[in-house]
Amino acid sequence: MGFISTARVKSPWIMHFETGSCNGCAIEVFAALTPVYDLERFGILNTGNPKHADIMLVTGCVSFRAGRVLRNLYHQMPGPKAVVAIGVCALTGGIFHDCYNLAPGVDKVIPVDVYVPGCAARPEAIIAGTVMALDRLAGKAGPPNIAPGEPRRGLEEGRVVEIAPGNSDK
Amino acid sequence: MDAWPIALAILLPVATALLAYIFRIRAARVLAVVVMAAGLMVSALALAGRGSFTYTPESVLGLPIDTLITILDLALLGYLVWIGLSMRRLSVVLLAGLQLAGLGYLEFWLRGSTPAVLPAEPAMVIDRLAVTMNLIISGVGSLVVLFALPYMDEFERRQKAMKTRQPRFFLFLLLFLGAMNGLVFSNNLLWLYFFWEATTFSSFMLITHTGAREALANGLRALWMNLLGGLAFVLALIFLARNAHIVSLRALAGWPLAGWPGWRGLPPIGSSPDLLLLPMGLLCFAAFTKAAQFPFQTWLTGAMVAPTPVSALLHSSTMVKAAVYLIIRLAPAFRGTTLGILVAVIGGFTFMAASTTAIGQANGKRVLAYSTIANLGLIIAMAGINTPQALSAALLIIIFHAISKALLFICVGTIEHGIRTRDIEEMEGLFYKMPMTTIITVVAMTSMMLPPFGVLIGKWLAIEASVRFPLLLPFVVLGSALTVVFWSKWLGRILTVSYHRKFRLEKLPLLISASMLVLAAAVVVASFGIASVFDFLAAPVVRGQFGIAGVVTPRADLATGMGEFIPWPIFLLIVLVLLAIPISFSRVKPADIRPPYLCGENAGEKPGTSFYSARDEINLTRTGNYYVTGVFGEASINRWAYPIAVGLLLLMIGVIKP
Amino acid sequence: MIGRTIATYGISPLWVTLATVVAAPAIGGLLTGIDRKLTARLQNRVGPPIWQPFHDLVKLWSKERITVNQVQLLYVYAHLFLMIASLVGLMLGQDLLMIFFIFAFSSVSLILGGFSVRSPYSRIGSQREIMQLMAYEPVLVLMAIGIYLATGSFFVHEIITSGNPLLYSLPLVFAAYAVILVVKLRKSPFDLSTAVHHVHQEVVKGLLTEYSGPYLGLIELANWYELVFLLALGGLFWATSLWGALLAAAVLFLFQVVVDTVSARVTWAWMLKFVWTVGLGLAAINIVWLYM
Amino acid sequence: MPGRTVIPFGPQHPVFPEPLQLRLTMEEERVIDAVPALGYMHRGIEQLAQTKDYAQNVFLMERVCGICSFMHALCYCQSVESLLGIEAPPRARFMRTIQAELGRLQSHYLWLGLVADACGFESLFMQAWRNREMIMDCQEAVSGSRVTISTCAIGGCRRDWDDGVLQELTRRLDDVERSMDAIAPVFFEDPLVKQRTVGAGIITKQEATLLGAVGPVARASGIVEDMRRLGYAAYDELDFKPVVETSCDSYARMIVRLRETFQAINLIRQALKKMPAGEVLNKWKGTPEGEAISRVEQPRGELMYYIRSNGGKNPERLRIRTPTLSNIPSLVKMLKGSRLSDVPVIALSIDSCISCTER
Amino acid sequence: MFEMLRTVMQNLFSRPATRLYPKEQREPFPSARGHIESVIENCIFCGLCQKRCPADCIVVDRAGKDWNLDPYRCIICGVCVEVCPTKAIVMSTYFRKPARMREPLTYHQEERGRPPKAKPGQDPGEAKDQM
Amino acid sequence: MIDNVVPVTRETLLAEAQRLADGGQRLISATAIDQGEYLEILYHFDKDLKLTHLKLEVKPGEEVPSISRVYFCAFIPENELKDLFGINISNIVIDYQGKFFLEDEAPRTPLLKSKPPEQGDPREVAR
Ligand code: NFV
Ligand code: SF4
Ligand code: SF4
Ligand code: SF4
Repeated sequence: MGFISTARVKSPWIMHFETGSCNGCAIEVFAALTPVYDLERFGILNTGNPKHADIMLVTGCVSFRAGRVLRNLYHQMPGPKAVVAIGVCALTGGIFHDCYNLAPGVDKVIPVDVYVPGCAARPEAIIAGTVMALDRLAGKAGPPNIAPGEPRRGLEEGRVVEIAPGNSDK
Repeated sequence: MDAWPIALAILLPVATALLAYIFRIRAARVLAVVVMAAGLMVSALALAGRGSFTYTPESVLGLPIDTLITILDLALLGYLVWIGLSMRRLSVVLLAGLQLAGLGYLEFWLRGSTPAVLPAEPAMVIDRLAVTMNLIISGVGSLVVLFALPYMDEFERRQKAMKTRQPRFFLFLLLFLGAMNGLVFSNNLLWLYFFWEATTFSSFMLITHTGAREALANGLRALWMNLLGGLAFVLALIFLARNAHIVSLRALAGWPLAGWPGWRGLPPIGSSPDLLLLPMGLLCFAAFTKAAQFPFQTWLTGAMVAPTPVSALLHSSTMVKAAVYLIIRLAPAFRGTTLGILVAVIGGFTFMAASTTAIGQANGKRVLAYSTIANLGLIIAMAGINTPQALSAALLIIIFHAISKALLFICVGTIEHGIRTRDIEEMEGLFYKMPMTTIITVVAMTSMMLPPFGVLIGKWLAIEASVRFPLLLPFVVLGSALTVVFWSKWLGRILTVSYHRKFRLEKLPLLISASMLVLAAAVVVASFGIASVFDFLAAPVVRGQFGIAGVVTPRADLATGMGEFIPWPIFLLIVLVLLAIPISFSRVKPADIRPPYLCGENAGEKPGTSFYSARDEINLTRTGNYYVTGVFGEASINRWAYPIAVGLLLLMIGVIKP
Repeated sequence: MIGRTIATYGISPLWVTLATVVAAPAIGGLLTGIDRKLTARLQNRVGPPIWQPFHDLVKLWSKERITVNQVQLLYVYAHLFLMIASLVGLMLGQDLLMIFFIFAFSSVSLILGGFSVRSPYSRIGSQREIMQLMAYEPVLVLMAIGIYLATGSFFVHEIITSGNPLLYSLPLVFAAYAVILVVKLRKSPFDLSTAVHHVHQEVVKGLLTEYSGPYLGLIELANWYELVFLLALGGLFWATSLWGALLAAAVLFLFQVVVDTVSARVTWAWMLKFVWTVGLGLAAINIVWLYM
Repeated sequence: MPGRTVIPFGPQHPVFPEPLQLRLTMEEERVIDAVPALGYMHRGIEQLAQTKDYAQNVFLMERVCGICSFMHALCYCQSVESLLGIEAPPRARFMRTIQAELGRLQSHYLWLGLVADACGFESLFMQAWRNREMIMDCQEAVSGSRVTISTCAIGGCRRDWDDGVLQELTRRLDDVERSMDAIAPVFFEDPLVKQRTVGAGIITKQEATLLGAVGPVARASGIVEDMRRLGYAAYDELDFKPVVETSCDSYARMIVRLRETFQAINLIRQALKKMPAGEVLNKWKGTPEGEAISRVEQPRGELMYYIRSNGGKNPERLRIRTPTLSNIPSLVKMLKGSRLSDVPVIALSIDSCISCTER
Repeated sequence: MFEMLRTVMQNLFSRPATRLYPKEQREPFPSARGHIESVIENCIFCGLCQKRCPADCIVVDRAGKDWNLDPYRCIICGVCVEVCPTKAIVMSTYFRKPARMREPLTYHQEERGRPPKAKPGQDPGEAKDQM
Repeated sequence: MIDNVVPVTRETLLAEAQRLADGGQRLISATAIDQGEYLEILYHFDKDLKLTHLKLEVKPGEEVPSISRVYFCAFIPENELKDLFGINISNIVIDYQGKFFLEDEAPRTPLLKSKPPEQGDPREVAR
């Protein structure tokens, strides 16, 4: 690995966004930051600000309102960036996949690099998923996943990121 | 003849004033003012090029000048009494009347058998200090007057004035210039007093220029406060004439000099220097009122209702400087006395209190006013302790403050006309509306608070000078720290550049942009060449008084022996950073510009400024500045500042009791 | 330290400048790493490796440069350059007051950078940073004055060679400096204007919210210079021996790390009150004592 | 004269673990108006529940919220049980109590950490969460899962515990209590924490009733209100007194929760001691009919399930009223007049849980 | 502050609480619900699991002898494990490892006794063997 | 079955609510149940662990007065009912106009079994 990709891999800053579900996974993301799991060992900082983040951890089943926010936040992250969807809610909607206020699945809104299943995903799984997403930062991963179908509406001009493979590699 | 620059400096503005008043044609006025500005600059340069000299004009049109001045003086005071009567303001009537009486007493009772002119004591002394002041008055003053020409047109358009009052405006503005030049040249205290009152008078006329109720009220406040100082001045004159037979500034300042002739040829009487403390204290008191030191600060902040050129010229760069000028003149006499320390403390206290108050102000001009008061306080403080370094600091601040502050006022005036308000809160994103003005304003503000600009170097010198004066030190330290606060707040606000917008250079009248650019250039050049400025203007004054300069300029910088300030590397750095502008502009592609962080809810046409909130409504974000009015508001400051300031003044009066 | 070396051996200022510019970030980065490691250990965690800050910096520099407007970069450069300038000034033994003014300029440019965008959090951060500036600036100036009174000079190189360690005559000023060090480094309890490393802050990242990628990297770099500057300033209190200076700096460093871990954030009003009473008070008492 | 500041506080904001927006209008940093905007986490569980059968709904209800998940299931099961007219066996009732208290314990610990974080006290956050991991281990030991423990079922509990589990639980509880003793004084006494919390977000007793405050918010305002007094599960056989404080501010709310953690340990110990042997699951048949209300005391306060059934396979209407929903009016009230730096502390002091609120 | 000082000092001189995952991995609790796996050879395609699954993530294709599971929708409740009459579904104590793709699993019953086969590209394995 | 159900009409609702408020009752929540022909709204109150319910039956589209002037906290369930059932509740203290939980993309009145009333989408009206 090159000098730069080493640094990228060793210093992935994360941001967490909960898009509306039961919080179980969100709390597990928090737990992963605390002494027992200590994500900072990997150089990970929880920045809480898309402009500083390299990896976005998304939990929850993407309600309509949260989807709007989610896409906006993704747009504000500087590349190279990766997205880790955590919990089955964020993957497919999980038990909520039939609910009326959501278009389940993070990959319907933004490209996703790693899927961490589980309900709730254990902190260990979150760590493993985050580590997996580092490949994207190192430039080694293939194109991220986008769910097929129409892009979601309700996103105004100027905020829409074209969902296309490789977008997050920019 | 030697004296033509002096005559030019005093009479040219007066003549132009009368011309502008009589011939009410705009073109003629513009032409006359431009010619006058050129003339003033020439005369100032001519004077600057010459060494110190003295001059005593004998008579004008066969009338002895002494008499002429007496007559004018009495007329002026009489007019002021009349103003007081017609506006039903008892304080003005009383104060002007008392002065009239005092002056009459001085002129008619105390005058000996025959008025003998004193060949030994010249009426005018032109030394480096006077030259410096003259340069400021004629240089900065002319630029401000030039700026006033287009400004007043716009001003009257805004006011929807039926009939132009510009002739009256320029009459007083230009008369003031003449008076101010006269003031700094005068050595005869009676002359000085006349010019002093003349500036008070024109200040009043200019504050009340619009005739609005607020203007009248504030004008009257300014008038009575200044008249109070004038009364102190007269009392000092009477005391000096009666008890010490001194009527010359130089004599007073140089007292006790053996063999120095007193008033009207009589030897100065009294053997103890303490005797002179009373008149000196009274003169300082007069200076405090004119320099709007706490507790008299309200007249100056109130004077901000006047059109901006007035604020720029009278209420920041020149007229109020007359007060500190007087104190600097007197300083050698009370050096090392308790009076000196008290003067320093009062100045220092004002410096701190005014800087503090400025934090709580949202009105641009009031911020400028408080900053002016603060700087005057610092100058007075420096004059009060009067060491070589302190004097150098005072002089440097006078020079640089005059330029920067005049520039700032001009900028704020232009901004006010551009965006129709002087509220700092409304100046957000100014860069898009008036890029040039904004940049110049930024330069001006930076020059008020940051290195490597002159005012800050002055403050640096002031801190080093006050190290040995523990009573003054806390004020200076706090004041200079607080200065940064209100400037950076304001600066931040006008520098806000919002997301994704194009801008165009604004169109400004030639005279406005010219005066702005010249002053801005002057700020930068003078700060860069601060060593030369110091060597040329300040060092001779200091050396004249102390024999040593106190500050040396070894490497194009200022060194005091305790420390050294090298401005040019900082300039170099700034240039380096400025070079980054084109780079940064070229490297940022439009796609790289993303909306700011609004917790993910950016919305609307301009995603940078609005966000979705409850009901998916689109709301505008805004961020107000912090003024912390509970602590820094005028009311809360005055609660403690007034008692302290009054207490200090009383203390001073207690000290000077003969 | 280095100032003395110049004074005694006459090393060219150019070399000193170069050495400072190169060595300071290395030291500063390492110290930041130690800081983070130590904080983690105090919190019963393993924490990142010590050289983590360098990874962070390289990564930040390699990121896509996105901005909110074109001029942001300007303030970053100004902040960085002026910060370097103040450190170099210190190392060259220049006038302490002048150094402080340049230092203040550097802080002001960061504040202006925060103001320059129409982003509420960044501007609230800037407002708070102004409050911090207001809190520590007088103490810094008083400290310079105290040092002058103790040594008779504002020149750092003369202060170093002036005999007794300053700590003997200025113990309370040293304490006051420790307080404002925490303010200046924006560490808890005074991390008001921006959050230092993963503290959750009500103003998000305050001042730094809108900076990202390379620009943030430059600010980080400036922070390292700043850390070295501030610690060197602390070292000045025992500048008679190199070990003494290092010890003083180390004490300050550990102090701020520990204080950072054991305290909650306070409000800026409280900070102002605290620093102006305790900080200024300590410094003032010490200075009055020097006058007597 | 000071300029107005209008900012969005959230939905993505580092101090909020969940999306919730407060539109704050401030003068300097003094909040003069706060308007909450919700809807980021609304899924529509009430509607989804109408399409799933009674047994499946247990798992759905658990996922109303991952923090207080067990008691959602409990409350739902109780409501269905009362529709069916059955009761859980005694052992199951004690097991339910223990798990409910474990849930309360971890929820309070989570909150204590968050509030420390909101005060800018990072190490305290870390300590609290490190201790919370011990409770999570307890939960995992008894149920096999950390968050959504899925142990409750209509008619009792899904799985019995053997003695190993019980011993493990007793042992771990001691660890938890020991670690708690170490940091409790920090919350109680640390001057800076007090400086941030004392006097912040005052809500008086009268206001609390009218604003519908429940749980620790109400109890911190001196209202003795605790649904556990209803005596569901095994609470009627255990000895406890609701924790009540009277200073009405964020500090009081913090202290209420802190004292409740000790109370929870005590309750678990009592329950472990008194736990009878026997069946844990009552089998049931058929479809319930009618309407029922069940209320339990969640970590954040009173949770109410209203269920109506018309004899079909699925409930006709399931209404979930969660405590945070009731506490948000208090939050709006408290935020007015506070300082920006107190907003996180106050917002957290109601222990807002948006996933519960919006369902 | 001083209360906290004591705690942090204790922390400094004691071992960090961190479990060094992935270097050290804790044995899961015996009752842990990690993920479900099918023992497809036991399946009789009764469809009970599909009917009772609360997350609708099992599709039983009786005709094609396919047992489809969307592991990325499964909430690991264990109901299917409980209801399966032939113990054709087992609960593993290890969590399912993160993946780059999100596709359902199909278990196809070739004939009884043959090992299960997953679709290419998919690894229903455990996190344990990943690191 | 639940006890203590007090039937009210749209006219008496406010007075009843006020009476309960004066009696120190705490509002728990409001529940709506779609009965096809009409909507049943239950307001739940509690005092000392004892529940009281007000039961109101309204036709779709009928205007219901808000009790949020009596109980400020009622604005939350009322906005919720407005969103999910499209009940036309007037004079809510903080009225989210049908955008409390749902935004434009979400379906209208998802919990209403029948067709939504023809009075127009409150969200449209708000815009
Ligand atoms: N306690 C609790 Fe809940 C419930 N029900 C509530 O607001 O946490 Ni998510
Ligand atoms: S995956 Fe499960 S635990 Fe995680 S958020 Fe969704 S429902 Fe909650
Ligand atoms: S319940 Fe068991 S046997 Fe029946 S289909 Fe499912 S896996 Fe096969
Ligand atoms: S574990 Fe639960 S969710 Fe997963 S397949 Fe089985 S029944 Fe469905």
